[in-house]
Amino acid sequence: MPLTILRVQKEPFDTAVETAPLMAGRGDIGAVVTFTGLCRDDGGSLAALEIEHYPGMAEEEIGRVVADACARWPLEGVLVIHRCGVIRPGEPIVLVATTSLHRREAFAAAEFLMDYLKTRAPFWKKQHGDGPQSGDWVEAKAADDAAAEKWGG
Amino acid sequence: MPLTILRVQKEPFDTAVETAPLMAGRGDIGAVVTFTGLCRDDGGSLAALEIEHYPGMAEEEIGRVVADACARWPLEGVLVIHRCGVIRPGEPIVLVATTSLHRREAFAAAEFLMDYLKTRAPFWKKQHGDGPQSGDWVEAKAADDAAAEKWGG
Amino acid sequence: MRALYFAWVRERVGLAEEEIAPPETVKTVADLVAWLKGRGENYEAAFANEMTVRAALDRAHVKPDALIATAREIAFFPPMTGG
Amino acid sequence: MRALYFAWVRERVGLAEEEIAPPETVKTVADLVAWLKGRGENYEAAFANEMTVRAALDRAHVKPDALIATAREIAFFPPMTGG
Repeated sequence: MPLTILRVQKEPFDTAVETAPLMAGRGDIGAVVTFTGLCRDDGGSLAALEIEHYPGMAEEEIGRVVADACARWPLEGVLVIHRCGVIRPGEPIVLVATTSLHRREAFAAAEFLMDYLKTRAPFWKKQHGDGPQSGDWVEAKAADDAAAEKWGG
Repeated sequence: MPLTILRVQKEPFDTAVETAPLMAGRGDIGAVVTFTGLCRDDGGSLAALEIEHYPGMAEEEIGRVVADACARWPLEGVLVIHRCGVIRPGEPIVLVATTSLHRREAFAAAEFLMDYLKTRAPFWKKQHGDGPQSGDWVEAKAADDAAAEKWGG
Repeated sequence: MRALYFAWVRERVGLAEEEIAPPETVKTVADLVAWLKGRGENYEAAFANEMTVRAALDRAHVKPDALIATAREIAFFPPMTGG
Repeated sequence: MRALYFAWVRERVGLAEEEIAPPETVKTVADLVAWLKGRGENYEAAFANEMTVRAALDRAHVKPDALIATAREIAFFPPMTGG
């Protein structure tokens, strides 16, 4: 069984600290892929994102997506940390890390995890700032649905 | 022009320190992908890898591969650090990081960079240890050629 | 059963959660949406575009034709925008 | 011109680099390999499987039919195994 670390938290995270357990004491891991999703400032008009989530289901759904990835690729470790609450531009929102013996599966699994988390994990972003979109909820993108669908089943 | 940081060095590297300049002062970056290639211990029989490179050409070839990636995807930053010399199991060999507004291109470019570096950058690995392969040069893999060829052109 | 509302569904309903007791004729998620819409303008507004609102039964995504059966918790929310 | 050898090509030739002065009849990389093989058993061993040895002219990958022309540096090495 791959080592899995899954968490929803308000606080920012330190990528090096969080990913260290995936490598600790291991001599067989050849590849580590990380994805960090950052809050963009939308040209300066965004002051903050407010991320609402469904406590309980968010963790469970991330777990299901991770289990799906582990069934598809021979992974040694998977880490998913998703933040909630108020996030300022430049701050990280989500961290996904995958480890494996070879690079192909670590890359594929990290991208798969992001595509699936985007469309399946119960998180919603509201925009705050001085732009015309302030107060609006971010709309789901058809491109994200298409990205998730390309993995099949 | 994307910010590019390219280096060949003997010393280990700190991923957080190295990737920080790609994000510094930027509010428009939404995605950061990193790939770290680690030295595997081959079940305990490998004591070290000795990485030989072609000084001058290694840097130039990495530069060409990075320029190729920048021509294919709208990237904001690219980092490539490749180590040379003696590397112990568990230590990092190569770090690739890409930043972009959206995740798709950061993932694609990072994977492309690794596939191309594997087959084009002039580095060669020799194995040292107590296994039957000690003293042998690592052989190029057909799978790596196939991986590079799938990107076309 | 417990009903939870998130994001703009929550804002339009005006509640984060509530206890509901739908009649026995309410069998599916779609039935429940129809029943909720009859409870007031706020629900009408939240479910105006039923195709857009997603549902989860006991914390797992479901389609409108899913049977509610013995589920203890149902949640309604817009398409997810995390990551 | 300067000739450089890397990895097992270097080990078989027994040199990391040397100055070479091929005759005018040596036009291509393949010509140069043939000429080097005539210089001794070490070169013969290094280029025994010519298809496997790669070449770079002035630090850029080239095919065996590439013209040497005015290149100042040629390198021979096995397929790359970095990354």
